Amino acid sequence: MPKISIDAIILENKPLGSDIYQLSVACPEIASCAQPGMFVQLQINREMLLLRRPLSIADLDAAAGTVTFIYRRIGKGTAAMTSLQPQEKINCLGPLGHGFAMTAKNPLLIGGGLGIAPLLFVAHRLAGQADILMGGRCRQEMFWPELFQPYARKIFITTDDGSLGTKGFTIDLLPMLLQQEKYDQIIVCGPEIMMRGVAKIAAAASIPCQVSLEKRMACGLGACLSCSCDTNDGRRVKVCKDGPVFWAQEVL
Amino acid sequence: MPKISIDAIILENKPLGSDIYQLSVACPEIASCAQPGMFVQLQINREMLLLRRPLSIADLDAAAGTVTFIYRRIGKGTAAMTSLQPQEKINCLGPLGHGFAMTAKNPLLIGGGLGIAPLLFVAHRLAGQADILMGGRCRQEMFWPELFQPYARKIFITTDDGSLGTKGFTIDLLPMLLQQEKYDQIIVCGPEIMMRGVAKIAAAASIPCQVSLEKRMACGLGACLSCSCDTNDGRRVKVCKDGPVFWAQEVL
Amino acid sequence: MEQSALLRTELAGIKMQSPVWTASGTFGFGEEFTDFVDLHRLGAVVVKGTTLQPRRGNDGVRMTETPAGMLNCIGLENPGVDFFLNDILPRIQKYGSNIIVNISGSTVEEYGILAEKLDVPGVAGIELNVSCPNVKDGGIIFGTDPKAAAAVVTAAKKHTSLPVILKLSPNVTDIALMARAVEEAGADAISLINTLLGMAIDIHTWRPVLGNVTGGLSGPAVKPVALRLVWQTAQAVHIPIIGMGGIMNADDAIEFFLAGASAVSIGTANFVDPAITMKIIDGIADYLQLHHLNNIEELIGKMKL
Amino acid sequence: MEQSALLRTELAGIKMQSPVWTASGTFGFGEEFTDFVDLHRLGAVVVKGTTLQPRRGNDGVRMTETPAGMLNCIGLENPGVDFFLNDILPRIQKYGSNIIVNISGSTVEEYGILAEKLDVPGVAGIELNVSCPNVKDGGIIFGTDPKAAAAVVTAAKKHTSLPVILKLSPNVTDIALMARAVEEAGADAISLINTLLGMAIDIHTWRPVLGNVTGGLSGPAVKPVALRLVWQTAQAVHIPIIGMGGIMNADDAIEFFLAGASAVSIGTANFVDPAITMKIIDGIADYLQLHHLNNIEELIGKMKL
Ligand SMILES: Cc1cc2nc3c(=O)[nH]c(=O)nc-3n(C[C@H](O)[C@H](O)[C@H](O)COP(=O)(O)OP(=O)(O)OC[C@H]3O[C@@H](n4cnc5c(N)ncnc54)[C@H](O)[C@@H]3O)c2cc1C
Ligand SMILES: Cc1cc2nc3c(=O)[nH]c(=O)nc-3n(C[C@H](O)[C@H](O)[C@H](O)COP(=O)(O)OP(=O)(O)OC[C@H]3O[C@@H](n4cnc5c(N)ncnc54)[C@H](O)[C@@H]3O)c2cc1C
Ligand SMILES: Cc1cc2nc3c(=O)[nH]c(=O)nc-3n(C[C@H](O)[C@H](O)[C@H](O)COP(=O)(O)O)c2cc1C
Ligand SMILES: Cc1cc2nc3c(=O)[nH]c(=O)nc-3n(C[C@H](O)[C@H](O)[C@H](O)COP(=O)(O)O)c2cc1C
Ligand code: FES
Ligand code: FES
Repeated sequence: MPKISIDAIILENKPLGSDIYQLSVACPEIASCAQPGMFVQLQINREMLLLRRPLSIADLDAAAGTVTFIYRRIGKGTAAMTSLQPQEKINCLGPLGHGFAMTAKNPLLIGGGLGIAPLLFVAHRLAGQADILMGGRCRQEMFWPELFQPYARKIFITTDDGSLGTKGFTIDLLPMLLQQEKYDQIIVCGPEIMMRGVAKIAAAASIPCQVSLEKRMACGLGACLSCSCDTNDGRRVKVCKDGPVFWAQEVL
Repeated sequence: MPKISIDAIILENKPLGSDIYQLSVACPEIASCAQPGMFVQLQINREMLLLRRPLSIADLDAAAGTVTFIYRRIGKGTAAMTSLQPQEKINCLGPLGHGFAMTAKNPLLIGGGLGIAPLLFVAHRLAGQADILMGGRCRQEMFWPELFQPYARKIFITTDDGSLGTKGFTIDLLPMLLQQEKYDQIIVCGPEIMMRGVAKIAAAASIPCQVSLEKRMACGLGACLSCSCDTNDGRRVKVCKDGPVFWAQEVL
Repeated sequence: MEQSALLRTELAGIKMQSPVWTASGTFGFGEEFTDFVDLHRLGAVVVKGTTLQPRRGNDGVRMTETPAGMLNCIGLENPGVDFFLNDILPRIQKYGSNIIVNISGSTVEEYGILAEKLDVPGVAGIELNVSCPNVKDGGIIFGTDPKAAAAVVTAAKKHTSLPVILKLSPNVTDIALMARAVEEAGADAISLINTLLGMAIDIHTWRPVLGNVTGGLSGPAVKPVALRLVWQTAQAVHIPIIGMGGIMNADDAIEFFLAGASAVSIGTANFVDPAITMKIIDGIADYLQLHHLNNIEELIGKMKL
Repeated sequence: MEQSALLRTELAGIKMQSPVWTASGTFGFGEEFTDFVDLHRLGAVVVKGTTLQPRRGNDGVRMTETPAGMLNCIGLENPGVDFFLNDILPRIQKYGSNIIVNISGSTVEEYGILAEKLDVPGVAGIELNVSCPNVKDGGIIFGTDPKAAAAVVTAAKKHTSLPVILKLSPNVTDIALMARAVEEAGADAISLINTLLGMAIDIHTWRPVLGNVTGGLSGPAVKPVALRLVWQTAQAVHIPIIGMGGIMNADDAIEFFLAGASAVSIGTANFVDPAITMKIIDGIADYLQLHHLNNIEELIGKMKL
């Protein structure tokens, strides 16, 4: 799939929750070919920011030629992003990386924090075929179910404080879900500790599991080696190029 | 006069001619006390620009609390300025420097290029009491007469190509003007070569002459010595603090 | 805890309201900033580089902006030490902040003479500039040769009872070597970094932008280099360090404390925001409070490896 | 004149389509950029630092942004010279650009062995990295000691018929000394600058941001320093110079040519815009045409003092 670097027009940049924003851009070139799990390197022309910032594609509309990102304001770059206005241009480099293998018939998606974002695109593609288990700190952070409503089959929710769904972590609820339903695959994205936990449970239950890794990135093209990581069979891979999606047993 | 550094709201930022823009900001603190000839250091929060950019006050409305600048897009900073939008904030540090001594009864203002900008404020204060002689390259660059109309007594124009007013330079026309009218002072701002020419003619005619110098500036407060210059009596002065206005015989 | 108690500290015997100084050449004599800064809250004001004779500095363009930085080649313009002592010092003393005089000599002896002349009430300390990149005789040799730097310290110490701070140049292969040499020679503190030597060329005229061809790079661009040098120096010596180079906010300052600086100095940032030192002081106090620290000392050199 | 004729040039016997190279470690093996770059138009692709044995590089965070720059501590991760020769070189040769291999050794002998192994068709030259700040044995001593740097050049020259380029570290007091030493030892060209040694601290965890504590600073922040070093080097030696450090556009490149570089190398800018080298090449051609110059040679070292 050819990568491009192109000025996209911003269509919308609105808050979804506290410190979480949704950015939509008109970018037919990327919308026409990107796959779930891929990401884009966005250039933010503000202040003294030099490098691009990687964001997963949270959704896209190939027909309309639009791409959507969901991001958390965490540091200088994402803070500057919140001030972007509709009609402004933002340079997009993508689509980058390898997406999820979309081979499952009956998968369970598991997301934590902003790791839920790329799963939205997965659910969209699987069009009602996938269940999603999502975890967050509290009810206020859980604007996600509404976004998944049109795409997901069943939605399971855990919150740390029990203010929405089941109290606890996603991995607390997972064993029960695996008993209820014969999932043929797990696709997980979120904090590394959560992905490790899920991968362990999946391995025990002999369910194939895909994970999406996150590393600091400069080029996003496999050239700078900022994002190298070890595989379990002793190879060195680049998260930006060989990932960000891997089979759990490859890298965890 | 106390200096302040304050976020002003941009009211307007519109092109006046090719590569020349007019920027107006709401800044009552500076509008209430600035004098003609003073300048402001503007902070442009774009790209990797670090330092402020000095611009003369081209006009102000103390009652409305607004300050106007006229600037030429010449390099990175002024190019970035052209993208500023109304409602955006821009930090203004000012009013800086010493303005023109406003003691003349019947002065002739002489301006070349963007040096005409601060003279607009002078003409405004002198309310119909001053004539202005202005020089430019061609008719298209001469949007100035319209701006001076409400303020100036007589307006004399020279253009290099004769497409408006008299063909030639301001200093070509100056001797004739000095014969026609007994000016008690000349106030000149423009390229150094022009100011030198004017100062020489003024000295020959024994007419006191004020000039406004331009030097690259970092602090604008007299602290960094980027803008030092020699006086004819062997002193070192700072253009930002001891100027930008000087008597011609002091510095030329 | 009250802000002032959190921030009060001492360095080389100099009692300070806060560990935030202003860097020589970027803050004039302090009086230029009184509309924006309560000078009394600063740890010290380090005044413009002073020489025995008045100097007019370099001709031509003296300053140009670079990405996240600036180059300057002011060239030590100053009215000379006698004018400073007679005309300026009496005027600026009233602001009640510690005044440190940054001095440059063409010879080792000149540093001694300057140190002696400045040993007067109202001067809190002397900073030896052995690293001005912008004048031929401005000490650049003293700044890159450990023996020469040590000789300058010895000369200054012999002629003054004031604390003597040696300001190191970043343009060296081995900062630890330099730092140890000046510590052994008896310096009371080390400040760093002075500017990195840089240059810019005008592609329209094919001439150097700066009147002096090369100039000193300062501002946020140099911060990573400055922080590394402060950390390396802190590993090498026991005397206190005044860290500087590209500090733009309290977070930057905290990094320098963690790397081992006992005070920080603010330079180029003063041009961007003349009130920046006050904001940095407030920000440091907030940080200390947030982390339940009682004093800046609890941060100094505390980076964990 | 046609663009290609304007830009075609030669350096140390290497015939090039343009004087624009890509800097080691920032352009992979070239193949990562084929969606954006016509590799054939580049003067040369300098591939990632290669060592005798495969290396996995440093652990922990390897990259962090700084004002107008970035710090990296990749630590020479690479698959080793044999893998390069057997698996990578055959694959990338087809793009038809000059391939220069950047090599690092732990000993002088290793540089000789690497040079010998790489003396194969398809490799256009060898760049000796004696200045990687990110590995303990990565040559940093060779990069700061003129004798050691000269020894490395001698060893490489003895074992290869290919042009040998020595890449200088900016972290030295006297670049001219280093440059003259490697010229005397027979280097065919000099490239500079490698990264400036820098550092960043996480003020929340009190730990260094980078896994290797310090890292190499690159990007526009360092440009003024790089340009000064290239100019100083051009004054000191007669062999050609490949200039780099923070070049982001054609204007920046022109400055390096005027300062005395015969070619420029583009590093960090590739991360910002993967097509940047093509834009720089076009921009240089436009500049030459605008100034009625027939070849890049008419710019090299033409800064007027
Ligand atoms: C493939 C990939 C996909 C991603 N998708 C999303 C997404 O859909 N939504 C979202 O909100 N975030 C996503 N991230 C993380 C996002 O890139 C970072 O939060 C962002 O780059 C931080 O930029 P900043 O300037 O705000 O933070 P900075 O000021 O640069 O740093 C703040 C903190 O963020 C972390 N950080 C900085 N850069 C990165 C980086 N490149 N990758 C990871 N962490 C970093 C560091 O811990 C740092 O301390 C993704 C990251 C990757 C690698
Ligand atoms: C007191 C004062 C009042 C001024 N008033 C006006 C005004 O009313 N309208 C107006 O258009 N311009 C005015 N200028 C000039 C204006 O400040 C510069 O044109 C502007 O700073 C250039 O910024 P830049 O980033 O676009 O150019 P840069 O990219 O920084 O440089 C482009 C070129 O502009 C020149 N230049 C750069 N900085 C300065 C500087 N600080 N002063 C002078 N020349 C510089 C240099 O020759 C340089 O080659 C004034 C300057 C001073 C000192
Ligand atoms: C315009 C200017 C003038 C300077 N003059 C001096 C000086 O006279 N003596 C000196 O020791 N350092 C001088 N410096 C260096 C600063 O004191 C400081 O070491 C350096 O700028 C790094 O800090 P910064 O990045 O915060 O500016 C000067 C710096 C600038 C920008
Ligand atoms: C991520 C990264 C990796 C690098 N790896 C190498 C390397 O392996 N060998 C080398 O000689 N230089 C290496 N460099 C230095 C660059 O080749 C170049 O000298 C430096 O980055 C300055 O140029 P720039 O500012 O244009 O990036 C690396 C630089 C970066 C940013
Ligand atoms: S980000 Fe550059 S190799 Fe992955
Ligand atoms: S601009 Fe700093 S002294 Fe004038």
